[in-house]
Amino acid sequence: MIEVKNLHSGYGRIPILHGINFTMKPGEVVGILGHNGMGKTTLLRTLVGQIKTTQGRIEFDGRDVTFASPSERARAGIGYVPQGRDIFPLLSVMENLKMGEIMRGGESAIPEMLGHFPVLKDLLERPGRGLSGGQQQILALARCLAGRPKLILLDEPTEGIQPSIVDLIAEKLGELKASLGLGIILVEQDIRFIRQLADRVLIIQKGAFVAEISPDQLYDREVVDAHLGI
Amino acid sequence: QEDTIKIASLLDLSGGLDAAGKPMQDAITFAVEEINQAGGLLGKQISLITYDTQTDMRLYPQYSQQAALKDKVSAVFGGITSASREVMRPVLRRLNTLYFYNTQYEGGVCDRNIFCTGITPAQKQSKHVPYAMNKWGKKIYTLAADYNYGQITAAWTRKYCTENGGQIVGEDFFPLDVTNFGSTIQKIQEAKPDFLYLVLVGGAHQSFYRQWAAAGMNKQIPMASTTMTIGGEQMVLSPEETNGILLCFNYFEALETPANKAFLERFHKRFGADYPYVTELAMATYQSVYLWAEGVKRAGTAERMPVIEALESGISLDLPSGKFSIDPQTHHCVMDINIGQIQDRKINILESFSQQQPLDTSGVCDLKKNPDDNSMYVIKV
Amino acid sequence: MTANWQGNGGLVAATVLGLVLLLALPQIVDPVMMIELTSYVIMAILALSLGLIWGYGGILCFGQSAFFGIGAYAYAIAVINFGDSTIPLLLSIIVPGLFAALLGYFLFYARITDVYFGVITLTVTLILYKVMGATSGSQYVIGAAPLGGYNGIPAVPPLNFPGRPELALSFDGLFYLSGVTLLAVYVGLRLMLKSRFGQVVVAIRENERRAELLGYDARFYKLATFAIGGAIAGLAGCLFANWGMFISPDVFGLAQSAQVIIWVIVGGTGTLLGPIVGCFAIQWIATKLGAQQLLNANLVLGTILIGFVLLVPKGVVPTIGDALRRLKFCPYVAPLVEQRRVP
Amino acid sequence: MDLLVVLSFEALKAVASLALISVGLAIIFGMMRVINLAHGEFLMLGGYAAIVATKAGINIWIATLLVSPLVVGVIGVVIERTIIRFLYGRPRDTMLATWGLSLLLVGLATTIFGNTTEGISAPAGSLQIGDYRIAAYSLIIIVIAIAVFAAIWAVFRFTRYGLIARSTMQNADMAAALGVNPSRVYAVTFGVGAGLAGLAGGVMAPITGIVPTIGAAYVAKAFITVIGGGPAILAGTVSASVMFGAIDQIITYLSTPVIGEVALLAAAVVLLRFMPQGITGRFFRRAA
Amino acid sequence: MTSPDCILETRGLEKRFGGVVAIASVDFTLKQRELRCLIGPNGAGKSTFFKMLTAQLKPTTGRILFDGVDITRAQPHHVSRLGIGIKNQVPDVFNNLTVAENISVAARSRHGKARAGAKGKDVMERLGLTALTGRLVGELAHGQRQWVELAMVVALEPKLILLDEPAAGMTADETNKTAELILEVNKSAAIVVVEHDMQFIKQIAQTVTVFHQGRVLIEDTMEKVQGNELVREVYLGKSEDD
Ligand SMILES: Nc1ncnc2c1ncn2[C@@H]1O[C@H](COP(=O)(O)OP(=O)(O)OP(=O)(O)O)[C@@H](O)[C@H]1O
Ligand SMILES: Nc1ncnc2c1ncn2[C@@H]1O[C@H](COP(=O)(O)OP(=O)(O)OP(=O)(O)O)[C@@H](O)[C@H]1O
Ligand SMILES: [Mg+2]
Ligand SMILES: [Mg+2]
Repeated sequence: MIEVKNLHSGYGRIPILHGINFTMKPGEVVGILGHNGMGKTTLLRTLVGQIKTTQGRIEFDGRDVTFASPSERARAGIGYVPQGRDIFPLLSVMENLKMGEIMRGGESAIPEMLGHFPVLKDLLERPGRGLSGGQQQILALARCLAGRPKLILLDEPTEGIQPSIVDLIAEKLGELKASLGLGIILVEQDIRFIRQLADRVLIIQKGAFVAEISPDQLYDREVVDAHLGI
Repeated sequence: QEDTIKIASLLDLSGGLDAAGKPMQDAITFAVEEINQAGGLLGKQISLITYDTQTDMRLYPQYSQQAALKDKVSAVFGGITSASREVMRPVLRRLNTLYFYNTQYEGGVCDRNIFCTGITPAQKQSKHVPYAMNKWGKKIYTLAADYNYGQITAAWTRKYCTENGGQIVGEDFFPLDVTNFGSTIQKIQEAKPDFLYLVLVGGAHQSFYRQWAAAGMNKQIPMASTTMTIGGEQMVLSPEETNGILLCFNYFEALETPANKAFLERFHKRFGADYPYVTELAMATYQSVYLWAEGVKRAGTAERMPVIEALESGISLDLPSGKFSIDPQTHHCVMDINIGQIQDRKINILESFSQQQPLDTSGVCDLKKNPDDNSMYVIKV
Repeated sequence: MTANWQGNGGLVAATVLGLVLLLALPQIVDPVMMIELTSYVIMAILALSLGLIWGYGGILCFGQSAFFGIGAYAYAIAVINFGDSTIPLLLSIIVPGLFAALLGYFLFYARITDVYFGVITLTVTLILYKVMGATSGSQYVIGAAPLGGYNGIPAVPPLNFPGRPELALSFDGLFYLSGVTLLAVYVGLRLMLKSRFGQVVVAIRENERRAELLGYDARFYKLATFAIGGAIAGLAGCLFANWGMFISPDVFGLAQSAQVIIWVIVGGTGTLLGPIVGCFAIQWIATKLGAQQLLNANLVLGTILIGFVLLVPKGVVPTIGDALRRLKFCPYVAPLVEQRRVP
Repeated sequence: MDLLVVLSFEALKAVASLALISVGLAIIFGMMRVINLAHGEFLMLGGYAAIVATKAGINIWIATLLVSPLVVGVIGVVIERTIIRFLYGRPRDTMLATWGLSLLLVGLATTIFGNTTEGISAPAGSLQIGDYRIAAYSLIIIVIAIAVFAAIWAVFRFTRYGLIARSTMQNADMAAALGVNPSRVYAVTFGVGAGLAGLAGGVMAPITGIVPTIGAAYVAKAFITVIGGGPAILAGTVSASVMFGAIDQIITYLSTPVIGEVALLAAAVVLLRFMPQGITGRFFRRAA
Repeated sequence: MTSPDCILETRGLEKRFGGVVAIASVDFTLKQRELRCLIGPNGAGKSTFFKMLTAQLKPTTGRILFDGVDITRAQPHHVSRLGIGIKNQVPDVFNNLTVAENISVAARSRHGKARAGAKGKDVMERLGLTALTGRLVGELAHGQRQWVELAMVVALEPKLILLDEPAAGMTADETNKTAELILEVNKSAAIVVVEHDMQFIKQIAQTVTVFHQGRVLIEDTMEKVQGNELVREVYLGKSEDD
């Protein structure tokens, strides 16, 4: 579904990613683990096109999207839940959700989303900025899913979310993956969450993948220390 | 040693005042060309150095200094508003450069280094106001621009109005950028004057005439104006908006003198038959160049003091606007005054008064007695 | 590292360079150009004042010319009344400084920020413009000085040696005085910005709430910066009244306010050299354009400004600074050009 | 009594004019956060478009209501594509660029049209109310202002374009990540703002006359109105116009236009001092 | 009424945003040098509570006493000078200043030039920021910015530190490091920590307060809280059992 070859990118003249390579099948969930500042967010932003690729190639659904604009990629089916959520602060929750599916024809997915995340039901008329941190996080996820993407990129989706809802999100994402073949690239620090969802885990260090491990190895102190400890 | 005599013009060719400035620039260009074609002055050609002061206060002193110090001109012509004149005047006086100011203004400048060729209130309103009162009635509503010229002109209007047994039923002052006259028009209707006396200045104030007509008032209350046509406004506004306005100037294109007819013929040959209108200010500028040239001829030099003395010796020329002479006591001019009325963008002359003295200024200023005077008198009306 | 190259070496070098220019220019430049230069120098002081409060303080002031104008009027009115110029000179600093402090108190303590602050300062300036413009009637007189409305106050007496009104400042004298003032203001501000006060001011610009949570009263720091900026602008106004020998409400106009902002942006916000450079450059171009008849001056100046934003987005000084630093070819020149403190 | 009617009518007209000259800026600055110092020049261009079209024999209503907004809207899109689009998120640079643009447009207009005041006479004659006469055109201005605001409100509130535009202005990157093409949204919205400014310029032309420099008279007032209105831009612009326009007219009637204008400005200062986020800012709470 | 070993006390604290009641009457007391964990569902009012304590928001009703001083209507800088430091939920730093400058501004609020310099160095070393000193904070990754903010708060040496989700976005061992840091700083200051990471809470918890719908639901030891049915239902969820 997505194939990334020798990807380089960075901010201005500062290079951050140095040759990222990976491929993903539909319905696969890939976890990405790494220390602060190792380039996880940068990788996701490069994949959605917010940061320009300086070298390498990104193929999505058999199509070269290396130089496609963010909106083209979104319409091709890449969804993104950024770190920091990026809720539209002055739009109501309802309007935020509508924005999620604005570029997609067909039937609205909002009722379904409200079914998945009932907390949002009471907040529909509230402006985005009147939500608490965790509420915003849920909204960001629901908004992304409303667009029915084929692949979603999640940047620390559980940050600031209460434990019971973390479980809920894991459960919902698991269902969607199974039923729709949704692909997920999951940047996450919560190891339990990754383990619940990911099929495999890539470790990133200084802008490149250094290892691939299976989710079960995550509780193996030795493996984790070998790749993540400093 | 120089082979030309230099003069400078400092006029607003851009910015808010350029409607007034551009015709003046054409006039000075034309005057210089004419003199040069006729063989120049003292055997030399005149070269005209033009500065566009851009309606920017800061540029007047700067360009004055430049003209005096760098170009070393023998005379500077220009300045449109009183404000700009008062900025240029001390600079040019200090730098010993002769200055001609060619705009109608409120009177009172008293300085041997400057000659004012514009018409002043005592020359103009003393005739204009009573004429209008005779024609229309005794109740006047004055609308004036809110600066020295407007304020003082309004004061003179008040004087001549009361002297002739009239009554000022309203008086409003407008900054030069006011364009909305809605409330004022209601106020005027409430005051029910016999006519309006307008001292409105600049492009923004033109909208008064439009709004006045749009409210249908142009058919109800007549108007007299001291400033209309100064920037060729009658060519821009529609005839319905300007018909019937009563004017009073030294110069109108309609003057029947031979000198004027010949002038207009030459002028239109140079600037095209469709040149909109030779304005009062343009004519004053044109004539001031001839006065200066006459001074230079008589002095036999273009140096400042000899030229001033020559001009003070009582120069009088027959120019397009009629006989035009310098009053040595005030450095202002004695000239004919004409009353005119706009009809379909043309101005018909209704009455003429010959050789009016600048009585306002001569009441406060005597440069013969006090040659070192250097003041701008605010004349008590 | 930022702290280092703002070090004293650069400052001393800049001072020396400034003094050399000040002494050398009158020798090589013709008198008309000197007069023009003097006006640039005076306006540069005004530009510096906005460079401080906007570039460093982050206070969006659309009405810097208000303080400039108040300074000029204060001087003109006082000197016409007093004859001797010493007290008027002081008044031209104190009155606008106080006015800025009052306005600042009125606004900062109500936590007005951003465009709201900008538009209020602009409005206050326009009020001054309207009010001063409406004083042409003969009843508007302060002591011996008529306010003159739209025409303003002509024939403003020049500065004189304290206590000796007959020893008036010449054109050359005004150039030296303005030059020294500019240099002193520049050096003074650089020193101030290096101090704790300066650091806090910049920190508040970056994140006011965080600065407050660290224990700094942002309102006070902004007020102080604003008042200092106002006083400096007032001083420039006094010099300007001396230069043109007149003062009119135009100093409060929209065009004047906008110009100051343009100078600062062109030179580079977040530097002190920038406003000076921007002011000189734009004024020089405007004067040159006014002296030619070929093309409309506005048209050309507008095109230049637009081209400039698109090509030199950081402003002149930071761009040159970056280039020098990148080339690394003259380590002694680079520190002269301040680094911009805003990305 | 008649006088009162006539005066309230004048006040309404003042409110409507203020709202009209501000509405384009409400979109370009209020929504897009582009500090457009050339707003006044957009109005000026609208005025010239109407005048040129009328003088070319086009019906005056078509000229002011159709030609002006279209011409200026297209110019707006061109300007956005060539200049403004490089400057989003850089308010200082936008200020510089639009100031340059303002000078450029003034220069251009001066070169083309000269500096004399041009005008067209107000259509629609006059109305008699008791002893007083007023221009019927005033009534038309009021109607146009109401129609314009209602239309804009409906578009931004209820249409798909409205939602997309609002979200893009708040966070363009995120909107792009949801599939919106921000650069097209920006261009269209800027064009709409410019077009509305053009419309206002066209509608005001018969009243004020047009000179290349007329923009300066508008721009400060428009900014004061839009900012005084606060974050809910349409409601804000309307309420600020009502407040400022009414104060200006009433005080002008009681004293002079200068004092009226000073009262308007003073009201703006006082308003912003006590409602630091503008009139509608009261109803929004700062973000958590 | 306030006992001398009580550093913070709120009485009947309430905050409404228009119709939304974010905090509905909270009575909260904290002892000198206590370490308190504050948990609760999303939207329970934790951040709002912190913001009122630091004067970023004005309470609708109620009172806040800090160290015996009523700070209900105080200004933020005043509260800070009295000795409360906060790390907000969203990184709240000086983006266009370098890391060193950020910390220096914090340190100099309390100390003279020399001491502030030393203190700043010390804090940066302790928090492992030395490698980043010259970088602009705006260009750092999310987690790095969290550390900078933490460093600023520590450099301020407050008597009470409020940490709103300090471990958000940090890796497991960085979370450990944060926990250690908290325990160390706790030797000289009282601390309130808001977190959703139960692993982390367990590591440091002494007393835990649970907020729910703007009220204190329960205040007890970690075990008791975890065992509480209501807490499990509204907050922890079923799977919280490892
Ligand atoms: N705007 C920027 N300009 C320059 N450098 C940046 C910018 N944003 C991030 N960086 C740098 O890029 C590197 C990678 O950052 P990134 O945000 O991708 O890290 P991350 O792995 O997502 O970290 P975290 O877990 O903290 O979110 C960091 O060293 C950071 O300092
Ligand atoms: N500015 C605001 N306007 C309106 N409602 C607000 C505002 N800020 C917060 N709220 C509401 O107040 C409640 C408490 O919010 P708060 O941010 O304090 O929650 P929290 O406990 O910190 O949640 P989280 O764990 O998700 O960060 C929420 O329901 C939120 O929607
Ligand atoms: Mg990240
Ligand atoms: Mg929170």
